[in-house]
Amino acid sequence: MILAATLSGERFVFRDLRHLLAAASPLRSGDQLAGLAAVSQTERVAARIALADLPLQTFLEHQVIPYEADDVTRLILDTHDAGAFAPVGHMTVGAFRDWLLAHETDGVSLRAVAPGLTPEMVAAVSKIMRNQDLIAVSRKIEIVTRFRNTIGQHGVLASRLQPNHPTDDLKGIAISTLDGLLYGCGDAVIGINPASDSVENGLALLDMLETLRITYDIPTQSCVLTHVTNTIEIINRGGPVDLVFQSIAGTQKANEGFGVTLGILAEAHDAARALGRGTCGQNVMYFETGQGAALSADAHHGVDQQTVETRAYAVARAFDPLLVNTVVGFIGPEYLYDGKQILRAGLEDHFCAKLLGVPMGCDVCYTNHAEADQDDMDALMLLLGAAGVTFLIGVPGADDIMLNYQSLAFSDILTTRAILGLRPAPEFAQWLERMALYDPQTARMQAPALPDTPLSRMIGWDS
Amino acid sequence: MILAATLSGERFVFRDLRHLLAAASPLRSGDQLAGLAAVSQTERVAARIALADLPLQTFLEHQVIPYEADDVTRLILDTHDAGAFAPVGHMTVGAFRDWLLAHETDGVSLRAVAPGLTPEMVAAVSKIMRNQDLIAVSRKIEIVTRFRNTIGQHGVLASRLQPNHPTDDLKGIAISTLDGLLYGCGDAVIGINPASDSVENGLALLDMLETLRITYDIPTQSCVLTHVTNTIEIINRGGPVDLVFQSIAGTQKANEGFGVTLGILAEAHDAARALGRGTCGQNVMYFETGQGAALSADAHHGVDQQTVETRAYAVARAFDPLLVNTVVGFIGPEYLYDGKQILRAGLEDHFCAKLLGVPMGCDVCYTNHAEADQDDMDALMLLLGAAGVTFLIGVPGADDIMLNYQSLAFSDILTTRAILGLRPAPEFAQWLERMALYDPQTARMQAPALPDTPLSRMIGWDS
Amino acid sequence: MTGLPPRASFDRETVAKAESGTREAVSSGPSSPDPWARLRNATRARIGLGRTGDTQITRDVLAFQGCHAGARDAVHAALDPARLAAAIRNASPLCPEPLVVSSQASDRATYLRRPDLGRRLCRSARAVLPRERWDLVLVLADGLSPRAVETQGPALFSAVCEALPGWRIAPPVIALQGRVAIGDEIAETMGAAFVAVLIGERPGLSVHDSMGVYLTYRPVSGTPDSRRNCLSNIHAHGLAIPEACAKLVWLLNEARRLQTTGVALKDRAPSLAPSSVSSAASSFPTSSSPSPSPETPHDD
Amino acid sequence: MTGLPPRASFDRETVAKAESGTREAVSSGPSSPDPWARLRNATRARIGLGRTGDTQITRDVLAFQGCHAGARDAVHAALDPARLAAAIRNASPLCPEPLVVSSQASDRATYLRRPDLGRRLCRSARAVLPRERWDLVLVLADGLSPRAVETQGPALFSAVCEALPGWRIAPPVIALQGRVAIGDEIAETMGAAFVAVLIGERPGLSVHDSMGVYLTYRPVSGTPDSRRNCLSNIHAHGLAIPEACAKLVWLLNEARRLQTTGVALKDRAPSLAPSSVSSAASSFPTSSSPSPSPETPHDD
Ligand code: B12
Ligand code: B12
Repeated sequence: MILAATLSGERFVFRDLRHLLAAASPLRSGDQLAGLAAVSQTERVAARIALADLPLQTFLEHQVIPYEADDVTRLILDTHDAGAFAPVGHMTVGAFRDWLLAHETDGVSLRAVAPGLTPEMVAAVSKIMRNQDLIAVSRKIEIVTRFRNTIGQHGVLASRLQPNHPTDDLKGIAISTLDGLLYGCGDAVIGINPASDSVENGLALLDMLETLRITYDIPTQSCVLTHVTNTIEIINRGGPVDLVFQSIAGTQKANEGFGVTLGILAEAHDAARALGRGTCGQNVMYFETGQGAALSADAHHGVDQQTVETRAYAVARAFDPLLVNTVVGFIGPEYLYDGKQILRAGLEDHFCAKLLGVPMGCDVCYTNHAEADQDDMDALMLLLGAAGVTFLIGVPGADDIMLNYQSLAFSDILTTRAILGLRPAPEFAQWLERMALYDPQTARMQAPALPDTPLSRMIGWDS
Repeated sequence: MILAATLSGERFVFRDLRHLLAAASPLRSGDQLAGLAAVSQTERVAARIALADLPLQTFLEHQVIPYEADDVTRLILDTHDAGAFAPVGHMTVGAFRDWLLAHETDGVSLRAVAPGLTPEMVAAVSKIMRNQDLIAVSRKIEIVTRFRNTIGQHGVLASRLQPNHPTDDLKGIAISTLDGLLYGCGDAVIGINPASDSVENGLALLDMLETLRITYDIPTQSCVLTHVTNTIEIINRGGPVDLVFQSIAGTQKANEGFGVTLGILAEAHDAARALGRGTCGQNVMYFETGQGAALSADAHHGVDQQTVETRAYAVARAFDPLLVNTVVGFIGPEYLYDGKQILRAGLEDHFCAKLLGVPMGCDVCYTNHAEADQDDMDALMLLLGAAGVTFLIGVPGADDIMLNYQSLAFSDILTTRAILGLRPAPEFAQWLERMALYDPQTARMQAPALPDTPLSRMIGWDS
Repeated sequence: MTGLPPRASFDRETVAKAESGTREAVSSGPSSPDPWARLRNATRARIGLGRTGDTQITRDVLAFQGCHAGARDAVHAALDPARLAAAIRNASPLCPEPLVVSSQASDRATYLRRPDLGRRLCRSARAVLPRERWDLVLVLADGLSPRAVETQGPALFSAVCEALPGWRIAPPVIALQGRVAIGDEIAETMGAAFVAVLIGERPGLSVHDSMGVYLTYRPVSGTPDSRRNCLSNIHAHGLAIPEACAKLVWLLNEARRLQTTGVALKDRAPSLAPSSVSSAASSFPTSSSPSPSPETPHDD
Repeated sequence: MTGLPPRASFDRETVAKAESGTREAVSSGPSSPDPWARLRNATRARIGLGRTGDTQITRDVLAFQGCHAGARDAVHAALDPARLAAAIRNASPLCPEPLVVSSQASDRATYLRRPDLGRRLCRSARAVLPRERWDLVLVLADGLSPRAVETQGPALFSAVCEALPGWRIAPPVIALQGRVAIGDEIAETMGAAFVAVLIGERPGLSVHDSMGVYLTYRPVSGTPDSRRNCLSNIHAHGLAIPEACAKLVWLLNEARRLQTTGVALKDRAPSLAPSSVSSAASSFPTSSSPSPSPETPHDD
């Protein structure tokens, strides 16, 4: 296999598939950190030309991480569906891009081919796609999942409501939750990152959300984003677990760094399904990923950060998740330097996941050590909205006071829905209407008239 | 008038209105070049706080460039409509932003208030608005103009077809024009920048476009973007002038640097209207602007580049233009350094123009000395599409072979329309349908089946 | 303009208040008391922002931007090792002179782009570190917020020393431009059984001086994070020093018993100030009888 | 996949062709001749790109990116004044030794961010410039494309000298990191009545070495652009040297007569190779009788 291309009279030869994929990636700080980035834009384009010419089949024959060394590689190959692959099996990466974008290739064909695609194929094609291509293809793909409501349909933009608190104060969290509900957020999940790792604490948080949900009959699901082994313990202790959360990555070693194995995930998946708490469906897993996690754990095996990230989606799809979330700017500038890199990575992650059949949402976010601001987030949230992202994350005023980074505000999700004509999950929209928060006539959330709505009474505005 | 604010325990005092406006602007290289940019992000936010607190009225009482010294200032004040201003006359800049964004403030109220607004008020409020705010307000405003078709309506995205050639070769230009028409571009205008400045040459180009237009009965207008004084001469010589083009800027001195005065523009306006060539309406002017032009001519009077740019829109609106175009990334990185600055400037320019009542389009573009690429353009074109931009510019393959910079490709305009559900100008859409290029059923442009369409025969594909 | 809650439009004083982080009631006049004011005692989250259209009012947008500018400055502040050493000595008069080491990241810009260098000890540092059979070494690292470890570090160090009378605790090590994993190499060099890295967490908009503690048993270079335990959000509005100390001590004792830290060691430390599930939940009336809830006093 | 015109999908050879700028027919096999191929003789514009869905096929997207990388390199290339001087001497053996000056922009990064410095002469430069009553000085500046002035500058210089036998033409001045307006200061210092600045225009994707000429009468620092005339796009596929020379000479003579350059001086120079309106327009059949148009040979 010769991996080479000539550009501007210069011949560029790439050592192996990993180096070719890395060199073809748009510039990002994480690949520079790993010493994998192309040294010039000319080399980068040459890599893309060579990559575009590679048959998709190559990725079934050559692995970026050996089968023997890594259980994620084994998962990818062992579950590969050759029948599904057939319609595109003869294509090069370049022709595959053209096929993805063609009008004739609709959502149905894309869903059908997904089990035949490997993460490396998908990552490869994303590298020769422009931002607009990533959006144009993603928006054709509809991945519908269900627990207590239905999300992922065309025209629906769901949201995770993230009411974190630095001491896990129950009342503080309840108040932030109410704040989010008043903006129509929380249909994807009401999900708390606990500051403390204790199981006791996780139980208390779940109990509180359960009371809230039942009291107001909210058609949504809750989650405490603690370690999967804690969640298993909570299930065993009879806690009201809707969704099992876990951070995952694209290599066995990186997952081990997170303290998880495919076996533990399977165990948790079974345990949560056995609870049978879903009313519309039984998608019970919630995963988070994000470019840089594997490299940061020194577990990337010389694979560029976008490709290794895409491998995490193969882990996710093995467990029929309700939600997968790329926390795109969360880790920091070491991996995604500025607004431009964050924006590109967000669109890549969303596209790659959707193409693999994974219900992808995004935490449109950045840290204070990165070169980014809310203007960059405005761009990404609207572009993801146009791309048909499954859900976005909302935090009171965009400021997570426990994780200490900036995500979207609840109002940002309202704005995204309004500008692009998107709606909350249908069951949740009906609930909002019942709570007099949503006016179906104007298709707008409305400020509750004090003290007339049940929700406003809930936080004692009439007292 | 004390212009000051305290932030993080530090007190920031601003010398005058110009310095306050400059310090409140998002970071851009042109303001750094002019020595006007805030020295820290903290100073910048303090300036915004002080600015938000300023009554709009201030801008009627204090001028950034003296009335006596500048005919643009005189134009602004002499045409100010106090009655239209009344509904917002009591507001601060901060309250004005809140009003602009409120649901109750609809397109009708925004159009009504426009004659009461000055460029400085509009520039000021833009500086305290996030990207999403700029989009959310712009899209409420509908500014409809007409010559041989109707553009600017909600749901319509028009385009200028720009078929330039380095030797003004007529056949070369004709071929590029056909290429654009096959993508459904050209409804805003078919506009050529001539490489040569000669009047003879301008006449030849106009004759060619006129032949094309009449032969195929295309409901659009043509333009040769030569200096206004050349166009006047062409009119006098009986040339088929639809639109008069001119680059304009926000100060008298900068306009003089372009070789124009308000008087010359008025003369040209009258001359073109007298031709009576419009069929749907008589908007006959086409202006171009862009941040940095005044500074580059050393004619900015210490005013930041975004504010002085906005003043150019006051010049434009005095002549009821059909089209105004901000050539946003065109001048180069000295004024807008990278994709982020270009994107922000594009949204600002569009918002400010629309709020002043000007039919704004955008040349989504960059030069090869700037830190930008097509991914940045993808973001800007889609965000402007969401903001309801009047038109975008398309060039064969995004590469202007005469002006030597990159704009959008015709296919980018197709993509923007497809992703956001936008249509060409209605008369033009009907023509496309007649030419069998547009399929109203799928709402898609279709590849002409060779050799069955008149347009494909036109370029000799069946020969 | 729609407003939820209805509020006066932008005025400078309220911005100043919001920006300064006093998230107390900011009401715009007697006619429209802010119904969120009372609730702000329970959380510093940006709840109940003013709404206009689908978005926030100017005041809240600018307050956010002010905080963002401040947080970015906090990242770039420098740790003064002499001042921190003095503060440690002050809090723990009996403690030996703190040792100062640097990572291989030579400056802040390098630190931010090269986490690998922030994890490695600068060559010359090894000489400074005395090797003995320590039970525990505490490392105070600037991390992403020098101010955090300056503010919270000395007090926690002193509390831990007091709470572990029988333990052989090494002199405190101040690590400049350090990441969590720098503790591994420090402890390995010194021969310590446990390392607790007290480190500045990324600064947020509402808190610039939050400290985290990462505990590792038998640390060696290359230890994965799954082999550590973490306490986070130690600051004035987060985990209090006494509670952080109690949790850390509980973890240390439990880790000694189990001979491990990391995912296998679950935090079951009794909470000093357990927040009450029922009190929070009871503040929601049931939807069938949505009656005004009694003014529930905040429980901490 | 829809394709207009129908083409085979991506293959490496066609990318290479497209990238190398040979915009000749790139057909994918005998079954699908590219109907645009013939038309590409008349323009190097990226016409007739392959379509898939609403966008371009991979081949054309990557060809664009390759050109973009090349154009960016061209901006950052450096002008070698010795080589340029030799080339000028070569083209115009009788011409005096070229003089070399620099602007106040010390390097390329500064040049790009500080156009004001690129317009001003570096202090030491004045000493180099001999003051005499010149009629015309020609300045060769790198501008945004050093290669442009290297490729087109010497030939145009020599043509102009030959075409203006009676004129007192100063020694050519090579200006490093120069903008158009640097010519004003140069001419003012030397006492020249006219300055013609031959300068590298911004490089484009399809042409990296396009030169512009800016002519100014009685230049002084601060002259506005409205007082200049411009010829642009002088390169192999643009304005040819003989034509550029003829236009410049026409403008010089006319400017002398009118005692001005700028908007008041309109280019009415007769074209050497007038392109024919009728021939281009006649290649469109009328829509009422859309008959195959005869193969019109391209007219230059
Ligand atoms: C950034 C971050 C991450 C990143 C780390 C990668 C990176 N390169 O930075 C990612 C997204 C991968 C991550 C993952 C997880 N994290 Co985390 N993370 C953080 C965060 C936001 C900032 C940490 C920081 O500023 N460190 C200081 C800098 C200067 O040091 P550093 O050396 O660069 O950072 C290292 C550590 O932060 C470490 N780390 C990160 N998270 C965790 C979690 C645990 C339990 C441990 C031991 C180490 C660890 O990874 C970094 C690289 O080695 C904190 C929240 C906070 N306010 O601090 C949460 C936090 C530390 N993480 C937390 C958790 C629970 C996790 C997960 C276990 C979630 C899960 N269920 O899978 C995973 C697994 C982490 C692991 N490797 O074992 C909790 C810990 C709770 C607790 N008291 O134990 C925190 C406090 C947030 C929370 N409340 O949810 N995390
Ligand atoms: C950038 C540019 C501009 C910018 C200049 C601002 C800036 N800071 O760069 C803006 C957008 C303001 C502009 C405006 C105009 N431009 Co212009 N511009 C260009 C462009 C694309 C690149 C110039 C370049 O690379 N210069 C080289 C660099 C290194 O030098 P510089 O010192 O930085 O640039 C100076 C000159 O370029 C000068 N300049 C720019 N345009 C013009 C036009 C004329 C007639 C003159 C005398 C000078 C001039 O302004 C710059 C700052 O002083 C060229 C196209 C090309 N391929 O070259 C057209 C070009 C030079 N412009 C042209 C025209 C017609 C105009 C306008 C007259 C249009 C109008 N009808 O108003 C105006 C007025 C310009 C004026 N000041 O008199 C024509 C000139 C045709 C001709 N043969 O005379 C060109 C060739 C493009 C075209 N074919 O349409 N332009």
